[in-house]
Amino acid sequence: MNRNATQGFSYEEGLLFELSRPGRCGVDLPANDVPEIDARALLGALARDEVAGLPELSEIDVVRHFTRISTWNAAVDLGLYPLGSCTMKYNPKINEKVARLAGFAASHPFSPASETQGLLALFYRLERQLAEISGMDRVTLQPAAGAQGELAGIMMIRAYHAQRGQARTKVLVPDSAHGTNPASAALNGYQVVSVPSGEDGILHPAAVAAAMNEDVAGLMITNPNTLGIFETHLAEICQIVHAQGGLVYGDGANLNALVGVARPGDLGIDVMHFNLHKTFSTPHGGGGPGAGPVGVKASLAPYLPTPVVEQAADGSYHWNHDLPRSIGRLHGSHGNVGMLVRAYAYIRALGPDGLKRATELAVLNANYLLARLRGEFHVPYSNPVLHECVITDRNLAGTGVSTLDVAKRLIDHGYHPPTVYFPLIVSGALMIEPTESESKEGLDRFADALLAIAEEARTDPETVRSAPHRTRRKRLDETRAARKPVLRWQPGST
Amino acid sequence: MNRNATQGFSYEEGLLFELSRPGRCGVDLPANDVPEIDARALLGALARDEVAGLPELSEIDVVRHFTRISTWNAAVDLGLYPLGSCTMKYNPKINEKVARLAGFAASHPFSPASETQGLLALFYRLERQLAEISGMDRVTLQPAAGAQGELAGIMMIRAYHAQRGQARTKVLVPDSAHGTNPASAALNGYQVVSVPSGEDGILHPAAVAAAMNEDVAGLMITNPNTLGIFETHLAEICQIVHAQGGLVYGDGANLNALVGVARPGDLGIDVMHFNLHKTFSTPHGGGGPGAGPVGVKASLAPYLPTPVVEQAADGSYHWNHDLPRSIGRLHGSHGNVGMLVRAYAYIRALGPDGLKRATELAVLNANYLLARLRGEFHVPYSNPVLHECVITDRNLAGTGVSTLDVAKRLIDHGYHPPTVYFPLIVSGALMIEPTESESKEGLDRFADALLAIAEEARTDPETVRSAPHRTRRKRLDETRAARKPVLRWQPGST
Amino acid sequence: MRYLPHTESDVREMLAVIGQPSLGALFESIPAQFRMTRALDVPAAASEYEILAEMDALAAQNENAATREWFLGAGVHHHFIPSAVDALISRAEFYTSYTPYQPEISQGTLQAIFEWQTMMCGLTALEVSNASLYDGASATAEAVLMALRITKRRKIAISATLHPHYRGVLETYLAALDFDVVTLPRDATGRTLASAVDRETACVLVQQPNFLGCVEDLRALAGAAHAHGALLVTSVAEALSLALLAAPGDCGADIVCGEAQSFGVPMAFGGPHLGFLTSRMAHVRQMPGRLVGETLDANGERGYVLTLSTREQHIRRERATSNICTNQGLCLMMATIYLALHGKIGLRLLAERNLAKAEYAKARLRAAGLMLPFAAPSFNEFAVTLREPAERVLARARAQGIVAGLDLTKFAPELENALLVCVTETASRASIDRLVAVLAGESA
Amino acid sequence: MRYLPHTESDVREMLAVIGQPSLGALFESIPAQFRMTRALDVPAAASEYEILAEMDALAAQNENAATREWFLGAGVHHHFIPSAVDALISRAEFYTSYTPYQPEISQGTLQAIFEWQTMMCGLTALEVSNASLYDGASATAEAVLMALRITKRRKIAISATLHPHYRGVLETYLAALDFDVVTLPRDATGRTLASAVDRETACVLVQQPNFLGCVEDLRALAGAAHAHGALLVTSVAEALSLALLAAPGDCGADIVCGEAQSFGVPMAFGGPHLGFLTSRMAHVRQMPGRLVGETLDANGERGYVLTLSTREQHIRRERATSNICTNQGLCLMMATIYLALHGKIGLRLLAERNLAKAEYAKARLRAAGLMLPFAAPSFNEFAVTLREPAERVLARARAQGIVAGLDLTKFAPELENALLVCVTETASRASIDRLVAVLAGESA
Ligand SMILES: Cc1ncc(COP(=O)(O)O)c(C=O)c1O
Ligand SMILES: Cc1ncc(COP(=O)(O)O)c(C=O)c1O
Repeated sequence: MNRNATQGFSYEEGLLFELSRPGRCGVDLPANDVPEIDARALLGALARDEVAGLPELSEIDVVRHFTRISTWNAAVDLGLYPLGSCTMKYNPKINEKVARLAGFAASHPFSPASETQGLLALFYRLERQLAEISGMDRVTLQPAAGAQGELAGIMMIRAYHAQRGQARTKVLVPDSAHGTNPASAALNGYQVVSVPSGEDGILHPAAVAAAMNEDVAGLMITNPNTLGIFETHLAEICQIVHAQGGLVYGDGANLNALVGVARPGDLGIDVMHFNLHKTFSTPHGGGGPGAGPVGVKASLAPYLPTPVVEQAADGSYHWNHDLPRSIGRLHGSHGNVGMLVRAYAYIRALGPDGLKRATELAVLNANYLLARLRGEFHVPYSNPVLHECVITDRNLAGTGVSTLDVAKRLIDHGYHPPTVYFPLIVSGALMIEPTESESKEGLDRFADALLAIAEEARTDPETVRSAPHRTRRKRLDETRAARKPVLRWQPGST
Repeated sequence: MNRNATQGFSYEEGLLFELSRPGRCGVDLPANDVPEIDARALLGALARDEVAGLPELSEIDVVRHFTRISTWNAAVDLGLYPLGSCTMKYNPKINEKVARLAGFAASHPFSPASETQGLLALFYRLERQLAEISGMDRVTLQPAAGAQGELAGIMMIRAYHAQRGQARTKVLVPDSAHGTNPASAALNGYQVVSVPSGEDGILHPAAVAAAMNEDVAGLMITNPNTLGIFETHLAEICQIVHAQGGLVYGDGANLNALVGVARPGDLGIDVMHFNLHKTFSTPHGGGGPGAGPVGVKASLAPYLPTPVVEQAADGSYHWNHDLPRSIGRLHGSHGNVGMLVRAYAYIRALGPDGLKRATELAVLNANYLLARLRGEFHVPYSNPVLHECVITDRNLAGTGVSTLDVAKRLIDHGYHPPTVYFPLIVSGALMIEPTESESKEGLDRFADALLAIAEEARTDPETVRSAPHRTRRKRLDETRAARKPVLRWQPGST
Repeated sequence: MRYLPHTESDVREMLAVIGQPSLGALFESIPAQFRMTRALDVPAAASEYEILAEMDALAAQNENAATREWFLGAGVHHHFIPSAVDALISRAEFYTSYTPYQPEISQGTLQAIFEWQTMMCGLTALEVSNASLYDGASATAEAVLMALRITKRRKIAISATLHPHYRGVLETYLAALDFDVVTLPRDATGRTLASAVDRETACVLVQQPNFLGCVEDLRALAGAAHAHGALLVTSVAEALSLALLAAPGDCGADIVCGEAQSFGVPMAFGGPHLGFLTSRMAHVRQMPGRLVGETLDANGERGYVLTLSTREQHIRRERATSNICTNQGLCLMMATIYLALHGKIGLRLLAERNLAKAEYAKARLRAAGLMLPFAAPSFNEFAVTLREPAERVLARARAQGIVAGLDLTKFAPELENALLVCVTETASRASIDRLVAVLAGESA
Repeated sequence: MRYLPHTESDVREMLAVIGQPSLGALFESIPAQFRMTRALDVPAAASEYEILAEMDALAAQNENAATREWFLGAGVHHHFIPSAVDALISRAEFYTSYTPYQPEISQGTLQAIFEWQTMMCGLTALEVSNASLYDGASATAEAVLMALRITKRRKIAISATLHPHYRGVLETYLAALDFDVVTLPRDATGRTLASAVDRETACVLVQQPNFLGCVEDLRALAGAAHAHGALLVTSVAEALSLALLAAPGDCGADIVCGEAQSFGVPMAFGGPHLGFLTSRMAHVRQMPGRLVGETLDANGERGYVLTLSTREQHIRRERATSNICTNQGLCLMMATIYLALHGKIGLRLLAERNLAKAEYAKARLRAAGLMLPFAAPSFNEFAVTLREPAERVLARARAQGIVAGLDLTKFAPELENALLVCVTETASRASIDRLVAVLAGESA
C-alpha cells in the first residue's frame, strides 16, 4: 500500500435528532421592537401548533456536528477525485470569495436593471465568452444544471420544428449517452431512439443515417463521448441529421476536452449546454448547485428562454423579455447566478492561453494514466482518448474481483473511485477523468494503486472484495436500503 | 469503547519540500506596468542570487497539502479539548467574520486617529468593559498575550516602586503558579521567591507573611489558582503585601471562573492581565495569536504603556502618547487588534446575564465532571473547585499506567487530553477544564471514557500504556527529538 | 498558471511514456479542419489581484440588502443568515465533493441529506422528502408532473395567485406535453376559489402563502380536490411560513413543493436556491430527485446511501421520474445547518417575528390612510394600494436607500397602484416607519 | 443563549449529582462580601444580526487599503493576500486548536511549523528558526536579550535607523535590566555607521532595510561586530526583502529577527502580526520561543513534536530563555501557506515587482523635481523631501483617496518635510502617477 493514505481516528456522530435536547437553541433574535402578535389568535386554524421535525441544539452542537460529519467525505481539496464525466477539477478559492461579495450575494432578481448593471454586465460578458469558446451564436445562462440545459435545448429544437409546422416525435440518442439525455428528451415528450455505437465506441454515419428520418427532431450527442473518444464522424453525422431537417444537440459535459482546441459550433452542433461545474471549475457542492447555460446557433436564437440580457447603444444593459417565440422561462429567477460569477472569474483567471493549456493538460493526464494502466487493465477501445479513459475489470476475470471491488479498494488507498459501470456499453467500466489539476506524481501514485489492486486481486482477492477496510464505515448495503426504505428519522427509531 | 470516536482513513502527506517540483508556482502576478529593474545591476552584492528554502508548488498542491495536514489535528470544533488553564471554549463564527471586515483587517496603525474613529471607539469601549468586569480602573490593550501582559504588569509595579525611590528586588510567586509568572518576573530582573501552597492547595497568609518584606516588589497570584480553587485568603494576603508596600499582580488566566460573580479588583488585586483567547473566546489558532490586556488600579495608571485611547468632550477619540511615567511601548503597533475585535463581539453577544451564566456553567461543568470522576480517580484536594478540576494517577499505582498513558488513551476515545503534570505541586496531575461550551451529555461521555480507561488500566494496562492506537501516528518519541534535534528539512534528508 | 501543476519537464516525461511527440499530437483524432488555429477571443489571463478588483467593481454596481433597507420579496426573501452556515459549508469536504455515489467516503453529505429529509417531512407534515430540486419554480413543475403520473389524469387546476414565474416555468415544462390547464380565480379576499375541479383533474396547485401574500385555506382546497380524486399540490415560496402556518400535509396536501431559499441561502440575484419536494410514502416511486436512505454496513453499523435510484435517469434513462442529475446539494447543506441552528424553538420565534413585523407595517400603513386590498391574513408579505403608481413611489424610496417592494402592475394589473411589500425580521421598527412614510407620500 | 448548551433540566440534574442546591452555591468558596450583587454594567446581549450591524458601522469609520490607494508602510505593509490563505487558515482544525502539546493529534500544526522553520532558515540563511514571537518589535527585543545571554556582555550598539517602535519596545524590555545602550549614527547616504563597537559590545543591532528604507551593508556591519567578538543582530521589518536582498546569514548576521506580516498576514491596525527569529545552531539553547523537531513514532514513522522545551517557561520557569507562551501560531500558518503558494519563483518575482514599482515611483518623483534625501539603495520604501510640511500634503492626498505615506517629522526631525513612501505590488502605474502628482503639488 502506498503512502497516500493510512488509518487514523475518526469521530462518530449521531443524527441531529439524537443530539437534540428540549430547550436548546442555536440562535438568538434581536429584542422585539414591535408589538407581539399571537399567531393562533390572528390565524386560528390556519396556524400550526408547534414546529415538528426540527431538533434543538446550541450553536456549538451544530458547529461540531457538521464539522465532524464533514470529515467523513472525500473531496477534491483532499485528493484525486477522478469521477469520469464529472470533471472534478480544482475549485479556485478566489471564486468562492468573489461570489460572496454583497453586491452579488445580497442582490435581488426583481431589482431593476438600472440598479444591477454590474450583474448584467457579467451576464453579458459571460454569454459572449461561452459563445466564443463553443462557436455558438447566443447563450442563455438560465438553466440550473446540465440536465435542465438539455431540456431547454430540446425545447428549442421542438419550438424550431413547430415554427416550421412540423411535429416531429423522436430524438436519437447514442447508446453510450449519459442518462440525462434520454430522460430530457422523454421529459419533453419525445420518443427516444437509441443509436448503437460502433465497434470502436464512436457513432458511425451509417447508424445515424439508418435511424434518421423526417420524424426525428434531432440527435443528442456527447463529444468527446463518454468513453473520452472524439466523435470523428461528427461533422458528417451533423450533415446527415441536417439533411433531413433535424438538429443536433451537443451534450457539453466533456467540453473541457476541447476548449481552445476545437469548437462544437464549428463541427455542426446547433445547440449545446455547458456544465459550468465541470469545464469551468465551479465547485460541485456535494451534488450541486451547478449551472447549465445553453448555447445556440442563430437559427435557434428566437427560441431562447426569456429574459435575455442586451446592451444598448449607450453601453448600458437591460433585460429583454420580448422574445415572442421563446420557449419561456426555465427558472424562477435568472439561474444559478452564484455559479455564473465563479465561472466568469475562472475564465478571467485563465485567459485564452490558460484555457487551452488546461485542455491540453487534461488530455495529457488521461492519456498518461491510460498508458500506465494499459496492459494490466483491459482497455475496451483502442481509439485515442482525450480527457478521460475507460478501463474494465475483464483482466480480473477468474479472481472474483469486479469493478465495484476495485473501486472500493481504491478508497483504502485514499482515492475517490472513478465512475463505475458507465458508460453502459462497456461491461465493468471504470471511467477515469483525472482533469488537468493532477500532477504527474499524483497520477503515478494513483496508477500504482490501481496496479497494486490488480495484483492483489490475484494474490488476495478476499481483501479486495471486502474493501474498503480503512473507512469508518465498511461496505454499505445498498440493497437493504432500497428493499425497505428508511428515508427519515423518526422518534424511537434509534 | 464509547461511540465518540472510531477508526477511519487518514491521508498521508509529505513535507512541502518533498512535494516541490522545479518550475511550479501557486501565484501569478498582474502584468508589469512599470519598467523592469535588474536587481543585481541596481544592488550589486546587496542582492541575493536566488531564494533559498522555498518549495515550488501550484495552488492546488498547496490547498491539498494544508487541507490534508489539517485533518491530523484535534480542534474545539471537533470535540472536547479540555486543556486545563487554557479555556478551550467555543469560538463563535460571527467573530471570525467581523474581524475580517476591511475596515478592521485592512486598516493601518499609522493612520491618524481622525481616520480610524471606529477602531478607537472599539478600543475605548472594550477597555471600559474589561475594567468593569475586573473591577480595575484602567486597561491597556497592547500586550499580545498573557505572558506579555504579565511582563507589562510587573514593569508597572517596578515603575511604581521606582517612582517612590525604591529598588525592590524580589517577586513572590506561589509554587502552583504557571511558568510564565516566574519567567515574566525574571525577564524583568526580579529574583523569584517561591511561596509554598498549603495542604489545601491554596496560599495561606502566614506563608506570604513569612516571605514578605520591603525588598519584595509584589506577589503574583492566580485566582482561582491552577487547581481551580478559589484563593479564599486572597483579601488578607493582599493586605499583607500592601502593608509592606508591595503590590499584587493577578494572573487572569482563570478569570472565566469569576466574570459576573466576583471581581479581582474588589479582592485587592492591583494589576492583572486578561487572556482574551481564554475568557473571551478568541480562537487559539494552534498556539496563538492571543491578546493579553492589562488592567490596573488608578495608582498604577500613570505607568500604563503608551499610547492610550481617550475620548474628547465632543465624543471623538484620540491617542494620548503623553504619559511621562509610562513604562513605554510593548508592541510595534497597538497589540493584537484582530483579537480585540473578536473579544468585543463576544462581550456584546453575551451581555451581563450571558457573561455571568457562562461563568456559572463553566463552574457547573467542572464540578459535575469532578463528581463523576471522584472515587475512581484520586482527587488531591478536597476544597470546592470552580472552573477546572485536577485529578491524578495515584489510584492507578501498581498498574504501571501513568497520567501520560491515560492522556494518550483518551485520544483513542476521541478526546484531546487535559493538561498533564501541571500544576507541578500535584504528582501526576490531570488538569481538566471543560468550559461552559460542553453539554451534559458530552461531559458524561468524557467521564465514561476516563472511567473506562481506569478500568482498562487494571484489566489491560498494556493497551493503555501503548496508546494512542487509533491515530495516524502512534506515540511520538520526544526524547529522540530533543537528543539530536532536527529542526528543519534539508535536501537529501528524506 | 497557478492552477496547473505541470512543469515543462513533467509534460515531456509524460509525452514520452504516452509515445507522442507533443501536446498537439494528442488531439489528432480531431479532424484537422476543425482544430482551432487562432487563440480564443477572451480577455487575457488575470491575476487574483486583478480579478478581485474587477469583481469588486462589478459587485459595487448592484443594489443589495447589505446596504439598503429591504422590503422586496416575491419569492426571494431577505433573512439574516447566521455566520456558522457559511463557515460550515466552506468546509472543503462539503463544497469540493460531488454527489455521494460512493457512500463509504460520502457519509457526511449523506447524513446531512437524511437530516434534511427528516426536517422537511416534519415541516410539511409529509412522509418523504427528496434531496433538492433546482428551485421553487422547477420543483413546482416537477410536483405537477408527479401528480400527473400518479393520477394518470390530464387536467391541472392552477391557482391564479401562483407566483407568475412558477407558472411560467410550469408552462414551459408542460408546453410539449398534452395536458389541459385551468386557472382557479381568486376571491376578493385574496384567496383561491376551488372551482373547476372535476374527475379529469389530476391536481389542484396552490401556493401558500400565495403570490399576493394571502394565506390560503388549504383544508378547503384539499377537500375540493380530494372530493374528485385529485391531489392537492401546495407550493411554498416562503419556506419560513412552514414554521407558523398549519402544515400543508396536515391540511391534506399530497405533495408539497417549493423554495427553501429562506433557510439560510443568500438571495444572490435569484440563485442558486433550493427547490424541495415532499410527498406521501405511497407515492415515493413517482418522486423526482435523489433520496437518501438508512442502511447497515458490512459490520452492521448504521450508514446512509442514495437509494430508490431506479426512479432516476442514470438507471431508468427515458423512463425516469425526472431528468435531474446535479441538484442543489450545497444549498441543501446551508438549509440543513440553518434549520439545525434555529431548531424547533428558533424557527418558530423567527416566524412569529416575521409575522409581528409585517403586522406592524400593515397597521402603520392603515393608520397612514393606505388601503390593503386583501382581507385574507398574511405572513410576512402583503399588498398595499398606493396613492400613485408604484413605480414612482419605488423610485422615491430608492433615493432614500429603501427598496420598498415589488410593483404589481405587471403581475396583477387588476390591482391599481399596488405594491407587494415583504417585511422580515431584518426590518427594524424605525426602518418600517421610514418605509411607511415614503409609501404614504410623507416627506422623509 | 446560543453559545450555551445547557437546558434548565441539565442544570438541575447536574446540580443533583454534585449535591448542590443551586448554581450560586457553587461559588460559596468566594467570601460573600466579594460576590457581586449587581449585574455587570456592560451593554445588553446582542443577537448576531445586531453585532454585525454594530461592527459594520465601526469598521466603516476606518480608512483602509481596500478602499484607498495605499502608500503607507513603515513596518506594516500592504501586500495582496491570495484567497487560499484565508480559506486554509479557516479550517477549524487549524484555528480552533491550541499549542501542539499532544503531538499525536496535532501533527497538522506541527508539520506546518516545521515547514515554516525550514523556510525561514532558507530565507535568512541561518540554521534554526523558532515558531514565532509576538511581533517584529518584541522579536527584536528578544533577539537582543538572546545576544546578551550568548555573549554575556553588557553593551548594545543600536542603529539610529531602527524602527522607532522597535527601539521603544526594546527599551521597555531593557528598562529594568542593567545594560548600556549606544546608538550608531547614520551617514548621509542613509546607512548605519559601525562606530562605537568594542570588546564590551554584545551585539550590533541593525534593521535591514532600515526604517528610512535604505539597504544597509550588512557585511560591513558584521565585520565590525565580529572584529570585537560581538554578534550582528539583523532586524527585518519588511520580510519580503529577504527574497531579494543578500541573505543576512550569508552576510554574517548571527541572529535575524523581525516581522513577517508581509507574508500573508493582514495589516489589521498593526496586529496580530508575526515576529520571527532565526539563529545559528550553536545558539539554539539560548533561543526564545517554541521549536518543532522531527522524530519517530512507536512504529518508526516520521512525526513532529515540540522540542528543546527545557529552554521554556513551562519547564525552566524563572530560568527560561523567555516568558513567551501563547505566540502567533495562526499568523505563522498564514505565512507558511503564503510562502508555499509563492514559492521560490513567486516570492522572487514579487520582490522584484516591489523593487520595480518603488524605483518607478522614485524616478517619477525625481522627474517631478522632488529630492530623495538618501543615496543608499532601497527596496520598496524610501523617503522623499516635499516642498511643504508632509502633514499638509498628506491631507490633500487623503482628500483624493490616497494614503500617501508616513510623515517623518516626528520620527526623523532632522529631515525637513520628509515623507516615507512605501510602494508595493498593489500600486498600479496610474496610481503611482497620481501619488507623484499630489506629492509634487500638481493639481489632480
Ligand atoms: C455526459 C453528461 N451529460 C449530462 C450530464 C448532466 O449534467 P448535470 O449533472 O449538470 O445536470 C452529466 C453529468 O454528470 C454528464 O456527465
Ligand atoms: C495560569 C496561566 N497564566 C499565564 C498564562 C500565559 O498566558 P499566555 O499564553 O496568553 O501568554 C497561561 C497560559 O497558558 C496560564 O494558563
